[in-house]
Amino acid sequence: MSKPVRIGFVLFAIALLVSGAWIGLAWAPPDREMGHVQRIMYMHVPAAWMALLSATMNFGACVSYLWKASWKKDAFAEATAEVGLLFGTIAILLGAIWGRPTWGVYWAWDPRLTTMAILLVAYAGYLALRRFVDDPDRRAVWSAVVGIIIAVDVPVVYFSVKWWKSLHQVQSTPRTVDPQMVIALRWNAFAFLAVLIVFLVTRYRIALAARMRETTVPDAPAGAREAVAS
Amino acid sequence: MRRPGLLASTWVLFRKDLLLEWRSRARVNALLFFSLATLLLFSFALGPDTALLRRNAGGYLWLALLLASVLALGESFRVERENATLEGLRLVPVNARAIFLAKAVANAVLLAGLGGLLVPVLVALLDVRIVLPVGQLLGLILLGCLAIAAPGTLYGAIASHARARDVLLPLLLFPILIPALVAAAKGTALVFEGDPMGQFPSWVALLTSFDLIYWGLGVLLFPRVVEE
Amino acid sequence: MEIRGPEPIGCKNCRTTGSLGANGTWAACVSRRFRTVHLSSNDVELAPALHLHEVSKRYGARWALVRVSLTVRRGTALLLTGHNGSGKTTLLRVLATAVRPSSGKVEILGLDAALEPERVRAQVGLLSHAHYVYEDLSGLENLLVLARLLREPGSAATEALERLGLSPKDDRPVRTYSAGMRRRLALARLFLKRPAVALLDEPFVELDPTGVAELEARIRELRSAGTTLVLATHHIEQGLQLCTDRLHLEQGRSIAA
Amino acid sequence: MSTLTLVLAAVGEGRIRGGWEYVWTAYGIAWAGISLYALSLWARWPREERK
Repeated sequence: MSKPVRIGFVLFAIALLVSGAWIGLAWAPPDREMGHVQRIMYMHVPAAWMALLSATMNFGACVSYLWKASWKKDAFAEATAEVGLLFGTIAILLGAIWGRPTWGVYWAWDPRLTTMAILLVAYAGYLALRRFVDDPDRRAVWSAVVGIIIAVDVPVVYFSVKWWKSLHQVQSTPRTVDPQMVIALRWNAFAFLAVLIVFLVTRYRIALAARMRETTVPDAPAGAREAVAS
Repeated sequence: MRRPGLLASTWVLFRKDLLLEWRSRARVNALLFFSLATLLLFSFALGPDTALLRRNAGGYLWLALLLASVLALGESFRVERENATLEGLRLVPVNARAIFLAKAVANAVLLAGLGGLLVPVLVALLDVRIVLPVGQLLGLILLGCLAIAAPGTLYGAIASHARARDVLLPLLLFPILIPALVAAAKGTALVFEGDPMGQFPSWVALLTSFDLIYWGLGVLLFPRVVEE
Repeated sequence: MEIRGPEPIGCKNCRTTGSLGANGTWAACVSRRFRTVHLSSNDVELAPALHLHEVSKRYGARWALVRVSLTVRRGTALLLTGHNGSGKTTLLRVLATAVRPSSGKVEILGLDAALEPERVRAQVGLLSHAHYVYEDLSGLENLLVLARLLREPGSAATEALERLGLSPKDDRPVRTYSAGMRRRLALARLFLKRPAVALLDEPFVELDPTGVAELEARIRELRSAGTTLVLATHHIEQGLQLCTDRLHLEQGRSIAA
Repeated sequence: MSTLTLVLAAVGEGRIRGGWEYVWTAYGIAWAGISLYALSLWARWPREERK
């Protein structure tokens, strides 16, 4: 991508985000049950979606890396984990804030929020592992293994938490709500998607540049030649 | 040159791991007293309400085992790191899956033994009654320890060669073990409290599927971990 | 029987090895794409013991090896010299497939180390700083584990111990051994395995003069059995007596001497 | 009556009135998170590419 296209896309993402905030805060009507608190959903749900999307992409990158190693896949895995952690954190914080007026408590051990919290700790471990291993090859393979294990754990965690305690009844997908709310949610979902793309691409390039710095072989010295012992 | 097969190598290495544990039984004893101390600490931290303690006994058992497992796993890879013996095995060459299976089974056996020893302590200390058949409890403990051992061995091998390994192992291991912890602790609580709703089998099923998933993943991924 | 090798195509990656084809013809046709190695038995027999092409290895921010190329014929004893940190140990570990090079190609006895590490490892023995022995087991127990993994009888373990002057009846754990005894035990592992390529990393350190003399005798035994030898040491006089060739490393780069 | 008790009372009625402070906090956190992360990306951008 050329530089003007990149800058243009960044501006586009910002515009989507700003307009999305206006739509969510002012244009969309308040919910019959939850009143204005419902507006938190326009940020919370897209953030959660982006976190899950990042986790899925991380899983894909990890599997693909073990299939055939490449620094690009490793860099992409690093980017998805970090950006996913960001969106996941936002989603959890917003979920807790939404829970306070709705459920009366910040944390109600709702299976989806709890799974997300466990996932965040797991990805924090993933990123810590990446930081604590210096050898790029080892780091790439080991973090790919850890990434696969975390991703495989997600449904198991979800089921176990659901069985352990279930509180979450209302499914907040567009189908159950007012058309204006659907538009607000979709608009913000696309805004977050644009931001996600900007973040992923940027973080990926940072990671790839770091990999290249780590793995470029210095030139052979002048006068070095092959040794043949016979 | 003919090499021993997967099961034969696993058997050789498993006996080696058990022998090592037996030789360093002072450390194993220390592990036992560590988990006893954690049980005591839970009781003290949560006050003298015996009814509450009895109700939470299943959770204490698994928390004690989980904390002990981090030490046991760290120790089992410290022994291998001392003279780079893991690399030595790899260069023999030994099938990496045999290394994984032997280590994971040895760790599971160690933890299950520890769990078995903790049960009478729970009975005596917290006045716990074993309502369901004891065999079910022992089976649950074995399943739970298998669940800890498979990802634990995989992560132990990774963490033992990273910086800050003592922090890294629990940080990586604990989040993914939550389903196993939930299933094992709930199942144990049912053993202690009785199971009028017949929920015990579903927790066992959850634990079993966790075991199958992670033993499969371990066998699949461990060679990649030690190859680097 | 006259052995007629295939066309001297040499190493796919480097033309320099092609010159080897003139007298000792060998060819390894490696298809990376299908992850298979096509080698006729003649090829494997004629391939050089060790062949490195532009091998580099990076540890953290430091390059331990920089584009090292090397060919060692069978039966050669190569002396590896260089200051501390010049890359000797890394080179030996790359040859033993203990570490994968960051870039470059390694072939041991005509086998690609990246594609067939198991087959390479079966033929290579590394005497490393880490002795690969369990501290809590006795010398014999350590060797018995290795013997079982190699499908050797238990008597082979006893023999190897006795050959190195260690008593199989000694049931003290390795933890109580002196440095010299550990070194002997590590060598006993090597003798138990009987590799076609023996890589010795600083075998003389921590040994008393009698130990050094004994070790030299053992190394000569290996040599006379046709083992290809790579010996990295600071004891250059001893090394030169044992070896036929010498490679000097400086800061991870090879300076043939 | 404080806002909190008002809100809690509203929960009992099944309809939540007000609650704008929660909304503003939530949007603030989302925006702050995104902007701070963007800032950190800018700070980490490799220098040879920034030219």
